Amino acid sequence: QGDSDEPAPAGSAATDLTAMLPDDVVDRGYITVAGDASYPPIGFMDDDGTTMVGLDADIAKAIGEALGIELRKENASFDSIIPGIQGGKYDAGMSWINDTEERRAIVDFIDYSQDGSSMFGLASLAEKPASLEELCGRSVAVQKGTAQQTDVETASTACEEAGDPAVDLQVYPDQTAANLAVKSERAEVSIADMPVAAWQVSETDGEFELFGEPYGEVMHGVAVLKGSELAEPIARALEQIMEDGTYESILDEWGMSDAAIDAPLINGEPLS
Amino acid sequence: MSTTTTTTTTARAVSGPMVDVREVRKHFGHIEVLKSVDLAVQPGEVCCLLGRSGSGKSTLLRCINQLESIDAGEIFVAGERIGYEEKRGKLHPLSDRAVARQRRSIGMVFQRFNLFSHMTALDNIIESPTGVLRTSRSTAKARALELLDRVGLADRADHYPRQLSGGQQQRVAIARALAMDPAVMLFDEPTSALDPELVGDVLGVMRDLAADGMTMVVVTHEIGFAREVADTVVFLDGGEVVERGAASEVLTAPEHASTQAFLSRVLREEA
Amino acid sequence: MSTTTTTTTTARAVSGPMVDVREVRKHFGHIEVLKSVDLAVQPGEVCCLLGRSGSGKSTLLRCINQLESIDAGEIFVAGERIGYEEKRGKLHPLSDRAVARQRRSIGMVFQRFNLFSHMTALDNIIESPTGVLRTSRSTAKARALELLDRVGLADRADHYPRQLSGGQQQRVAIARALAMDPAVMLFDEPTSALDPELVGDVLGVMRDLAADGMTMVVVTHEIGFAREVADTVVFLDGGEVVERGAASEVLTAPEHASTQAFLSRVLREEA
Amino acid sequence: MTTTAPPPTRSAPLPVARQRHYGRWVVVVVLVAVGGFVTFSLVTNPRFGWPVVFEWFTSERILSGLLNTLELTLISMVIGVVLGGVVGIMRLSTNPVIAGASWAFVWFFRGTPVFVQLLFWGSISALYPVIVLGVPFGPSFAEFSANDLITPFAAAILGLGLNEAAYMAEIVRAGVRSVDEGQREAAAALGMGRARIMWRVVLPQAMPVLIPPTGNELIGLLKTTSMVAVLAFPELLYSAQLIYAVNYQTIPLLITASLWYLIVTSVLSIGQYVLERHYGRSFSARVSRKKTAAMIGHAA
Amino acid sequence: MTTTAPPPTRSAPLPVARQRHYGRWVVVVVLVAVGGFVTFSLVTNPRFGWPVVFEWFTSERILSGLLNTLELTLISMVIGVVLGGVVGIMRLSTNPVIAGASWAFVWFFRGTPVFVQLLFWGSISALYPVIVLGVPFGPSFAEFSANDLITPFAAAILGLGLNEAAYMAEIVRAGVRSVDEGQREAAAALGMGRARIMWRVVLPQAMPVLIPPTGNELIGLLKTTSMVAVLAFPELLYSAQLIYAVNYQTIPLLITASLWYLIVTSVLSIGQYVLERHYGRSFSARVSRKKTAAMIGHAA
Ligand SMILES: Nc1ncnc2c1ncn2[C@@H]1O[C@H](COP(=O)(O)OP(=O)(O)OP(=O)(O)O)[C@@H](O)[C@H]1O
Ligand SMILES: Nc1ncnc2c1ncn2[C@@H]1O[C@H](COP(=O)(O)OP(=O)(O)OP(=O)(O)O)[C@@H](O)[C@H]1O
Ligand SMILES: [Mg+2]
Ligand SMILES: [Mg+2]
Repeated sequence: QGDSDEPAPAGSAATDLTAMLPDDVVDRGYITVAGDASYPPIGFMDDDGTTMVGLDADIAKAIGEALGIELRKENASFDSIIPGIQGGKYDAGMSWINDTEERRAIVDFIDYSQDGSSMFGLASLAEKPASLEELCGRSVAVQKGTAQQTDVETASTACEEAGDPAVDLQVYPDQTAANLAVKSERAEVSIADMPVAAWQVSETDGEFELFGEPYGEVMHGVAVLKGSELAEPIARALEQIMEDGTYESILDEWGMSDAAIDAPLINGEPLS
Repeated sequence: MSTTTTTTTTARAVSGPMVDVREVRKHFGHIEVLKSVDLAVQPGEVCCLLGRSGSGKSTLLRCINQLESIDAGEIFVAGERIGYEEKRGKLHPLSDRAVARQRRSIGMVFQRFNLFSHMTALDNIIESPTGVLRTSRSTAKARALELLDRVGLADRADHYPRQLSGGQQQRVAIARALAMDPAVMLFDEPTSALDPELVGDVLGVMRDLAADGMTMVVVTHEIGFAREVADTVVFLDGGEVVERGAASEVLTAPEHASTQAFLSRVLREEA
Repeated sequence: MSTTTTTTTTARAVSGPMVDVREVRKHFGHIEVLKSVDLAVQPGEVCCLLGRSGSGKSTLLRCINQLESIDAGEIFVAGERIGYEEKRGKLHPLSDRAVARQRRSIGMVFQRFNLFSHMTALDNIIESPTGVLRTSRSTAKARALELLDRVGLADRADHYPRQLSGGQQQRVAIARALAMDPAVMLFDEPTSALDPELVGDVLGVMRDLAADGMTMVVVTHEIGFAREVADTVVFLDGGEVVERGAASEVLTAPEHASTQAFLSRVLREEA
Repeated sequence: MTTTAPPPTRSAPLPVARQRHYGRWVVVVVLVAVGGFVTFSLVTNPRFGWPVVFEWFTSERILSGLLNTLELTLISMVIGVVLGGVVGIMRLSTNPVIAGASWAFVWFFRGTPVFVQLLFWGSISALYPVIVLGVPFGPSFAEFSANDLITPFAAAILGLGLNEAAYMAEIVRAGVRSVDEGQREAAAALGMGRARIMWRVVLPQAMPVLIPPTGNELIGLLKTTSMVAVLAFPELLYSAQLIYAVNYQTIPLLITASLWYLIVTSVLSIGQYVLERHYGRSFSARVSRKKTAAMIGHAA
Repeated sequence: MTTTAPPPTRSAPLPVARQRHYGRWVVVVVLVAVGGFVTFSLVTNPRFGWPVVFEWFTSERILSGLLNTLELTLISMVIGVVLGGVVGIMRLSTNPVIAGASWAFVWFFRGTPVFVQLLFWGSISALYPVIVLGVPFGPSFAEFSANDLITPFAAAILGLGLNEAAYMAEIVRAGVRSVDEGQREAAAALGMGRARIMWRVVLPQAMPVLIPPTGNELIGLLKTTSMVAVLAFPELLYSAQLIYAVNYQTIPLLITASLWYLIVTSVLSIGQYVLERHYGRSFSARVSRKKTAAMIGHAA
């Protein structure tokens, strides 16, 4: 369905995909999508303070248009997104969520992008680490529950095994607290998803700088409850906007073409 | 000071005693505070309760007013059984409402005045008539002013308790009790928290009240007052009535040893 | 009760008055409470201050003990100027330490006892000798027990204030003041917060103290006590001394109108 | 005191020198210096970012956050006072089940962090997807989806209100117990019923004891509302956080929010002071003892 | 009361029937039903994840978080009590500068959210990279890097301690003022100095007024420590959050932390109760009025 080579007229395609949605969702007329608004440029509040904007919001909007149903972005702290999906508070979550094995125990991911993590810190820092291996004995601030936290924990263990000092890992409740730690020189380095790090560096007039190259490419996906009937239609909608170029232009607009993938995946598997 | 304008508080038409306490017992923990006390006060009679500290005088008054429950015995006020009602040959404890209703016809004056400190003298007096008896505010107010005048405080209606001397407070407290038009007035050492200078005014009001025919039970250390005003005197000691009789006899020629000791002690201090 | 074991409190060797109040003035806000009061109390003399409520009696005592500062005039106790020291022809206010030192030789007994409620009778008495005078605990304790015996409370050493009657508390308060071995004792209505029954014991202790030659200034309403014990009587009215003289004369034949009114009023109540 | 020479006989009074409290002045100088230094540094240190503070101070987002904070505080406080009053009075019941239930309520809500309580109400749907109105273990009358019934705002109100009620219950209990037993007895002796005694006699007199801690609670609650950030409800502090998450002006925006908190707290404190004085004036025997004495003295 | 027929003359007393409070029993039944239902649901609803709770309850990470919480609470409380005592007593000074400084301290620290205060201390080096020890506007004696001086732990302690001090100051002030002026006067009349009067006479007697709110503060502080999460300091609640951020067992882990909070609060409450009773016993005239009367009565 909707798998044709030529872009179908929006109206008819929408009708096709809409039919795939569960009836109660169609009756309701919208899908709630939770995202963290403290994560620019992926998700943040518009100047009015009530509208969620950013890369995720744009993609969600495009998916919604393809599905012929509204995707409502709701603000939620990052660590309450998956519990919220579990409790039925949200239908889906989009917050550049890494598709990991642990999370797949609870949710299904419709993967829509891929990128690495970047280290960054004050431009004035004397010795700038270029890779995870160079973090031994340094202080690093990360946001709790992120893939980067796990990365640094692994790196630290490696340091100790090699007889080097461990990493001084500081886990903050959110990225802003981690940023503040770097700014006040409590931590030398922070690690975040590449676009987030890049955004911060560009927004702070040279106060911050990216260190080294991004590492560890991972997939990011839209999270829906395990076994949800929403996974398939959302994946198909993504497929459609990838094919009609909408996806590409959104990533371009946010300067993140590097994160683009060719076709959507569900839990890392291509669609049938 | 005491301008007896109206004489509303005359003895009620009750045949038999106004207050009738029969074999009442009361203990706190292991201490028996009242040991089968009998007391009968006739309408219009002024009865003074005397006895040393701890002899159970306050407890007896409080039992009459149901501020304490009794362990055994019966109490009747104006012919009505206090605290219980008879139904199908059994005694049922009264509901809170009924207890409150019974208390309305028993006025009580405390040693420490206990005026409501957030209300003016006038409001203290009309609070219960308007709130409980549903008297109209204007009627209650007129009556309150009359009572204030009667206790010599017509010009203090708008004063708060803290703006009044102890003696003035006690007089307001008496007016407050009278406003409920009680059948009997209980006084628990009404002057013993007062400076000596202020005792006279309060005793004066009580004297007038007695003269108007109010039934009164008065716990007091003021032997002079008892001698002058009381009809009967009852001596309590260790929770028992050790002596009772006409005031003139008991106070001049006490028979019981503890009564003699008490009287000589109190009189010595007054000299 | 009052076993006068040792007679430590004899009049000190001071030539001139023990307490000398000269033209003292004091006002609170706009009210002048003391209007140029003079008072001289000789060593060993018992001086009773009488006067109606609000006449300034308490304020005068409090000025002597520096619980209130004075606006004008001078006060000397045992020949030492109170509150100020002379240096290079000028008067310098004393430091807090020096004020505290001066207070040690002036005992004060309050109407409401003011025992330290978290300490036993014994601890109340030894607190100041051990803490301020640095007397050893054993010496202070021995002396305290002696004083407790003297006020008839040898068996109450370990009682807390709340376990004592008002009269007992007041006697402990007297013992506490005596433990500092003061040159003069000030009493501010020491019995007016007591039940009539308990007044006698306290007056008894004061009587003994007077007999032992203690210099005393006593504010009281107990005319009987004043008549019996006082050497001189001073009447205050509206912050002024209106009459003073030997107790026997002033109390029997008062000259000033307000004194007469006061006495007749108080005596009428006592009858 | 040594018994020295007799005091000088009546003479012209000596001039009085001014008193000096050296130790005190040292403290004063230190305090003034520290105060001055802090002010100086606040003004001159560019890192505080005052221009940014002023730019955001009256911005729409901050003001709407402030409004949300005030609204949350007000509603939760009302719930806290009403429910706390009931629970506090229940605690004084002679019936052990009623008193015990009140105790358990207070124990539970004071014993667990508000944060957890808020999260619990916020994620109630994870625990009870459907809320059934009915008799426990009996028939049910209506069913609601938990998410429809308990919106983030409702969750915030529930969490804050119930928690506040537990604290208010303790305050009410202490306040009621502070009123002299004699007042109750006098009212009972006049034939008043229990409810009437509580409303007309006990509570009004408990006011002086109730107001200061209730004021503290209100001020505390004002700031505790910032916890609802966990429910993504944009009150004052969270609004500021959302802003600095994007523009990285962390410290100026925290200052902006703090200034508003200071302003509101000050206003509330003034209100508390006025109320305290009002009730203090008609009640406190202590403060006005002397004045009363004066009145009586002059009236006698 | 109508004056009815004369009371029956002396006769055998009537039997007394038992009293029934219907209204009360309805309340009791409702409370028991609700209590039973809550318990039932807690035990049977699998979403609470009790197995997970038990698994984590005594895990090393949770216990070390608990230990951090206790340590933080204890140290901050000590700072709060000591500093609060000083500030509270300063507030009663007759010198306006001293009283004013104390007022300003309380105003500021009560008026701003602890969260902001903690962030401020945590990122102090963003404001003052170097801390100079010296005379304001004068010579300096030593310089320290702010981050070396104020470690995260120090920042947590400073933030919580100063904030607590502001609240304790108000409590101490109220407590000191609750002691009867007569006690102070009696002590002064015995020649005691000011410090001695405060320590030996006033403070011990203020204890009954000080203990209940101080107990509340301690319990409150215990839970406020969870705010130090913002400094990446893993106390109890944050430890639990760090765990569920990875394993998504949100509710069981929050329950685990809450149970610990409940346990510690209960222990503290028992301590408070014991202390209150201890001081209550030797002080409260109200409670033991009648007993005292008995003693006096029998001794007289
Ligand atoms: N601290 C104060 N502030 C204001 N007025 C005061 C103060 N202390 C006393 N007064 C007033 O000074 C006057 C004298 O008071 P004082 O207590 O000395 O009288 P008194 O003779 O001891 O009366 P009483 O017999 O009632 O104790 C009174 O009018 C009183 O109200
Ligand atoms: N609520 C109570 N609990 C325990 N004991 C009590 C209580 N009320 C009174 N008592 C005791 O009962 C005895 C009698 O007390 P009551 O107050 O009736 O004596 P009283 O004759 O009024 O004495 P006083 O002259 O001191 O007022 C005393 O020993 C008292 O301690
Ligand atoms: Mg009594
Ligand atoms: Mg006086």
